[in-house]
Amino acid sequence: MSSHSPAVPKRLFAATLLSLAVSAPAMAQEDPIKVGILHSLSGTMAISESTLKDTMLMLIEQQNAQGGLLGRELEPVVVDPASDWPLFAEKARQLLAQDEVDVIFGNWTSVSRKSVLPVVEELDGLLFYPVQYEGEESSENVFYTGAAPNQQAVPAVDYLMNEVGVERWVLAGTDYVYPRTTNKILEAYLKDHGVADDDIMVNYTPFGHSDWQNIVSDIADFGSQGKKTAVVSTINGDANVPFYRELGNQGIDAADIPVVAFSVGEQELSGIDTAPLVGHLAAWNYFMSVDTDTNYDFIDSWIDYTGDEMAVTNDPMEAHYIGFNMWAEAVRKAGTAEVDAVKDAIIGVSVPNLTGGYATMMPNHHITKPVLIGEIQDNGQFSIVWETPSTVAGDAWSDYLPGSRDLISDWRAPMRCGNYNVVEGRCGGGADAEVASVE
Amino acid sequence: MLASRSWLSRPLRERSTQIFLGVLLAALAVFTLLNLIVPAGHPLHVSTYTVTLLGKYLSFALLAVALDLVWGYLGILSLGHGAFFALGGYAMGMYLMRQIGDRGVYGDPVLPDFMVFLDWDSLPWYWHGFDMAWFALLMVLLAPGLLALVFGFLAFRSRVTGVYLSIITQALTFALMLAFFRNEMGFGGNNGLTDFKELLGYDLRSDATRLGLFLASGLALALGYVLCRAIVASKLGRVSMACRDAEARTRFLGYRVERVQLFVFVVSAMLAGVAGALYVPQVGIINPGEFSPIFSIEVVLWVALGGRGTLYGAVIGALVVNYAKTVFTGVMPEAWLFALGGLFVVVTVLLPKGVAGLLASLRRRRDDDASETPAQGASS
Amino acid sequence: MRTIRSLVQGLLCLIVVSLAAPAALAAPDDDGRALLEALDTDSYAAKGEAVTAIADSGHPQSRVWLEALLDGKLQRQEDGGRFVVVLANRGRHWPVRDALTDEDLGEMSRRDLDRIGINNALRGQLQNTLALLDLRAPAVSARREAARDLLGEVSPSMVEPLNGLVENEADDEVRRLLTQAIAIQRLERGDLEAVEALSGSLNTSVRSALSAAARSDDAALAEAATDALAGIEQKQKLNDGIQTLYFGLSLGSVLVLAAIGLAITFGVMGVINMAHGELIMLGAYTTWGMQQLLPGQPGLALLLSIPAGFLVAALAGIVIERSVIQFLKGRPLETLLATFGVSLILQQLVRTLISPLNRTVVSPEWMSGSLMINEGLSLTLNRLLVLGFALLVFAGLMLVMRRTRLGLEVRAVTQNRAMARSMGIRATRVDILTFALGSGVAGLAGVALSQLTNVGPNLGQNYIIDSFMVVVFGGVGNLWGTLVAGLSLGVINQVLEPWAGAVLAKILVLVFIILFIQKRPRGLFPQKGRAAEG
Amino acid sequence: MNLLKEMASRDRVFDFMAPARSPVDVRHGPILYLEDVSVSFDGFRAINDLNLTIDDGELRCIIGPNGAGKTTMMDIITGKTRPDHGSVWFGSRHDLLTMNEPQIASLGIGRKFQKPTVFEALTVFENLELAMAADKRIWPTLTARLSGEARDRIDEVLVTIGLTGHRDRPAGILSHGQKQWLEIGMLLMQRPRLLLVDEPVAGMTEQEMERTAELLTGLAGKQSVVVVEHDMGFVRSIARTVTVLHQGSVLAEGSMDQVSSDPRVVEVYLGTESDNTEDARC
Repeated sequence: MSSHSPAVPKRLFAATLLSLAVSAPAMAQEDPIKVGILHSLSGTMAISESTLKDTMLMLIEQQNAQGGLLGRELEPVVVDPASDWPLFAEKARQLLAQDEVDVIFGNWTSVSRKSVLPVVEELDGLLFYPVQYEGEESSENVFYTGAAPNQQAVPAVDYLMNEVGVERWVLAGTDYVYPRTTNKILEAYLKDHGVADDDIMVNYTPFGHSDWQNIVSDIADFGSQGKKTAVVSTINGDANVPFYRELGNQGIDAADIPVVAFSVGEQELSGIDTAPLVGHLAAWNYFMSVDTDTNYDFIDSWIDYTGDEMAVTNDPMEAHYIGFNMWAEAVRKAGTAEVDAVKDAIIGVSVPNLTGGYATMMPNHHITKPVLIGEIQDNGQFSIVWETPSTVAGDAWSDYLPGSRDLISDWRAPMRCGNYNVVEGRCGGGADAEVASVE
Repeated sequence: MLASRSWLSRPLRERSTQIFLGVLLAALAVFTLLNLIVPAGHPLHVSTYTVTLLGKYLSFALLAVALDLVWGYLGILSLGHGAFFALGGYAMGMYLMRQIGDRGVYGDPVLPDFMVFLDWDSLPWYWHGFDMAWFALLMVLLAPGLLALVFGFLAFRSRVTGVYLSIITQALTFALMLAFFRNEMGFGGNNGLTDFKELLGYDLRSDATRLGLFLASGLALALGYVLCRAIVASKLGRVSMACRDAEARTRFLGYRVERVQLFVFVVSAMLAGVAGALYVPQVGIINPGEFSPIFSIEVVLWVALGGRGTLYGAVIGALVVNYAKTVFTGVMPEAWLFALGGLFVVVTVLLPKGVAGLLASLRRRRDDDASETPAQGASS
Repeated sequence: MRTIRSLVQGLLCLIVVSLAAPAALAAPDDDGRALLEALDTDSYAAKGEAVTAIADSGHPQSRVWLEALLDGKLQRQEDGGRFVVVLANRGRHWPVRDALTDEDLGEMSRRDLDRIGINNALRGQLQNTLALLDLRAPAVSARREAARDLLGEVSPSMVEPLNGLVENEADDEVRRLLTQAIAIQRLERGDLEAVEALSGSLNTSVRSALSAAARSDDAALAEAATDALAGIEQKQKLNDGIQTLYFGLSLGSVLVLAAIGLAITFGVMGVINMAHGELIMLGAYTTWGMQQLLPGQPGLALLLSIPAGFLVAALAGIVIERSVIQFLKGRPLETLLATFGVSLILQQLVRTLISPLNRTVVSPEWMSGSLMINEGLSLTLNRLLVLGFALLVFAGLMLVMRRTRLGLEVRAVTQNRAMARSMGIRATRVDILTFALGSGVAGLAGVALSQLTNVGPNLGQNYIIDSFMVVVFGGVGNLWGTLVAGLSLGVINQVLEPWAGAVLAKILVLVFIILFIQKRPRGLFPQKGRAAEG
Repeated sequence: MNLLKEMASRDRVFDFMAPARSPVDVRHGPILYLEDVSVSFDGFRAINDLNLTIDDGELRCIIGPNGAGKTTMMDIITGKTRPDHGSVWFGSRHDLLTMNEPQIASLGIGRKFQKPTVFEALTVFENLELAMAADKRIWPTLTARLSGEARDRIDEVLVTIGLTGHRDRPAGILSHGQKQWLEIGMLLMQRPRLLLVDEPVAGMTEQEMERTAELLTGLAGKQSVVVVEHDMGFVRSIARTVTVLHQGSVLAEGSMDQVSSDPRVVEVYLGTESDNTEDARC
């Protein structure tokens, strides 16, 4: 029952991958830099996460083709946490303790991140998390390259309020923490902007909900009160198709009650009959249809890598693209892949994003992003109808929640605190514990 | 008292139990020594990562033993044992959450973080008391025990058995999963409970605590095994098997079949709860996923593979399947479900008695050979 | 940056065109080009005017342009400024036609094309413009559709032409709808008389307009509108009741479809087929495959999928029966484990061979939209058809079981295997056929479900527990029980949902079934007698 | 209404509400008394206004063609099936319709099934041990230790049923006849007042049959025995009184000679006897 055996074949596996890759002959004889990839390759999340694994492998291959980093080769270490949340923690521990990787790119769901978080902090690893999330978290060891609520949800609501003239709001979501938190923030935000309680309807459904008849009919009712109504949807994954179908069949189209979704991207659309969705909205920080050369180059290399002419790109892929380049830049800057050095070096690093601008790592470990609103088209792409005039920096702590209003996060010396309370002037509980446990 | 002590100690006089305990305790000692004494980097060193992994396997093994008690000896195939496991886990998780105290990110002295950001202003009633270890440990037993008692009372009274019982146990765990996914329930919804800091004052991140949990799991497995063996070897155990093989006959002999079933079912549920409570601090998270029907069915596979009706078989099954899972998901993730699915088919079609049955029949054949040869010699 | 570039390009084009215009007087489509040029701007207000201009121009291509614009397929070449209509915008190279000459231009790289974007406001305007064009269409159905779309969307400028159209309209329904549409517009301007014209209508746009009026500062108007609304609410209550019932039956029909195959394999053969969900999934994937084989004909593909889905799932069922289940006769709990293994393998097979991603299954035209009973009550067509399909499948199955030789043999083998064999019935063959029948019906369920939900590897998982609940609740071995159980569980769920929420409703239904089984362990319609006690 | 009835019977689940086991009162005549009992399944009347009395210490044989309701009658007496109406009394004190199976069993009614049901995974000795009259509640069962006296009793029964040589073998490997005897032995361990025996010699060899006849006649007198049987030779060899059931009610009753000369019996039963040799369930 030796625990070494799983690691040995993995090394073989990685080596095979590398030999397939265009390996640069000029690379130094030093040990490779190990990049851990922690995405589910089986189970329910494999749908979304396995493409992110491929994205990482592609980025690593490209980097190696350019001579690696600091003259050292990059070696991907792929593990499969199988959409099983406790397994995420176990596999993260394996990556950090057994395989001794220098950085981990991974996770999709909030719960998997929460599961991994204590492990990454305990073993002082680096984790790049590429998906939009609910915020309310800041860790010294985690870099959030996806959108915080203020980089997606809030601007989308702004757009609907100011550009579309929406007065009545349905906040519909799947019952888990991301929609709950996002809707809490939006509710507070809407009320701050003078929306009455009666004009907000909140609804939660279970994962994979497929019978939307009642809810859609309620939405139709709610929307027939003489005020422009919109649905802000944090409905997750599989529940979306039946939801939009029901909307379409009950005769509600985007002109009547537009739906703005935060979890519907190109990849999700690729598995849907898009007809009922056309005209509905989505808010992201990247769309495949963005008309820039860097984006077209990225898409072309993705298509070449996958060999699938119809392969799509999406927002979390861009987040990995940015995260990987930031990390690589920070390693170059620090001159080493050593975690603490990279952690300090990466703050302030700017790399190009795919939408024609730059992304910068902020001291709170979130990055700057433009916010785009796109309309769904029948080809499964988005046509961009609005974007923020400049990039928005991610907030770890929302300004609209009572518990976190006074918290800020700054991981630069000398503060080094993820939840500094500006009113009380002290660093909050989590960090104390950190200090206590280090001592 | 004397009588009760004697029924509990009965298994200690059995050779099979002595061997099982001997192997288990020796393995615990060896891994502990390899972890503590052999320096890191040495090929024989067992890392804390491995120790934690083994601790997880051991808690799964205890769950498998609990399931085997009801399936192997009582003939009740519970497809919802994950529910009891998860309830025990949640009871432990709630204790661990309360231990965080004001070290959560929001620094609230009482409320766990997820309650703070969902605007709860006070602790729900069912969270009270979980700051005390004794209460939480009691709940680890009582929560699954009570659920099993109520559910079992209703089901066995109405003589819901066989396939029907299996299907409604599955419905039970499915309903609980949906319920625990609801954030209104106050158990952290999909995210569950996580970010634990310490257990009984010991830092959960320290290697010593992890080793301690590993040993605790091993001891719990040993105790659980002895308890189950004691039940199985008692007259009650024989009555259980009687219920399994000929329920009506047992009833006509004057036994209250439903009470026997209820008793064994509740004991099994409590053991499953203990397994869950040991599992949670080692993996660091408990969430509604543990309630998923698939997990419960997987547990059944462990027992089936090891050999139902032999408690040591359940332990072997749990260890083998989980070790295989660790290896497979590391080496060729896509193949894991094929392997697991294939295992289900192969075990039920070709190995209905599991590995233990295979071993037993091999042994029997050897014994027969051995005993027949001289007999033939004598007769000729 | 991108916007600036296209703005500059737009300006350049304008200059080029205005310079070139006098020289190209002879060119026939000068006007057309100018109309399109006006669209190529970043100001949505200007685009709106350009759309009006195109609609008013009466240009022969105007309809094509507006529709292409609505679909995001009206595009312009980056360099030359040629306007094109994209025929299919998937992949890297798109087939295009010239917008002005309708000439086939072959394929162009998407890098070279700029889309003329629209937003929601413009989309509304386009739809109205097209609706106005449709109001002149010869087909009555098209005119009615167009008139309905106009409810609540009429702008002041449209009132005039609409009044003219009402006078010339031959169809009563279209006239009524148009009058209502105009009345809504009048109501928005505070016209008290409009309330009368609208009272009694159940249309949501009407209710929306009246609700707005009820909040107006004009006391008389507010009062009249409130009264009218009260009357509408009264009518609406009945509709809501019928609607809830319909929702319930519709959900129930899905449950029945998913469970009915199981009622055969589990109820009749005693096999606990955990791979039942995956057989449903195979049916759904067959629909997808059919649509891949017959691109552009989703309706035909769907119809062909019905026999094909049955066959595929039935074949899979035969393979499962022969390879696994036949070895597990009389060990129901072990069939549960073995078929669970099969279900894992089938899922992973689909993930590996096809894709872990969901697949697109298109709804044909005749399955989209809804059937209008009255203005406050319409029944969604896809669900209505699924409901009908479920009943049809049920009736067919009853017929097979009651009226055919196979049905007789199945019942004989179920009741006394040894006896049936001695009477010359080949029990093995009957087993195979029964299992194939149950599996095939699961495939049919899959074909229907492909129209309601995602087609992906997890499809089956979502239905397996529900299916077992329905069969057990209805009484094992009783097809009628399955039908009644499925429909009533659907209705219970939908009645509970509005006040309990979707999650709690589902939990309550499960708890209800668990308790019900305690009370009546053999379900709604138990098989009574000693045979059942077995 | 049904619910009320059910609740009335359900409360017996609790020990403290159940009447303490009291001796069977046979001073006023029969040990078992069925009056106007009827039950139907899915519209089929399995038992139709059945009246039957068994005296204390009597050995009674019940015969009847397939579907006559013999097994259903046993189900009703032992509490497995509830009749639609009628009354069933054990002695003059115990209304059996208000009790469940274990309660009826502990009153002293033992039943042997049509198909021999012994606990195949347990040894012969363990089978008898479980059957032994004892405190059968959970905790006493869990902590039970076998006393020397009990051991003797089991060995005694082992001798009676002739299975001493198979004492420690699993019951599953016994022959068909041996299983039948073991089951009778289990009934004996219960010390019953009334034994219901369903087709004890089905599938037995001639010798086994003789042995069984001895066993049963040996029991009569100490216990009341009701035997349901098809084998006419066997019935003739043991029976003093025979009851013929037909379509759920008593057709004739008396000695074997009386009954077999009754023309109605000849018509419905004896005439078709040859068809009924291989009946599995009626």
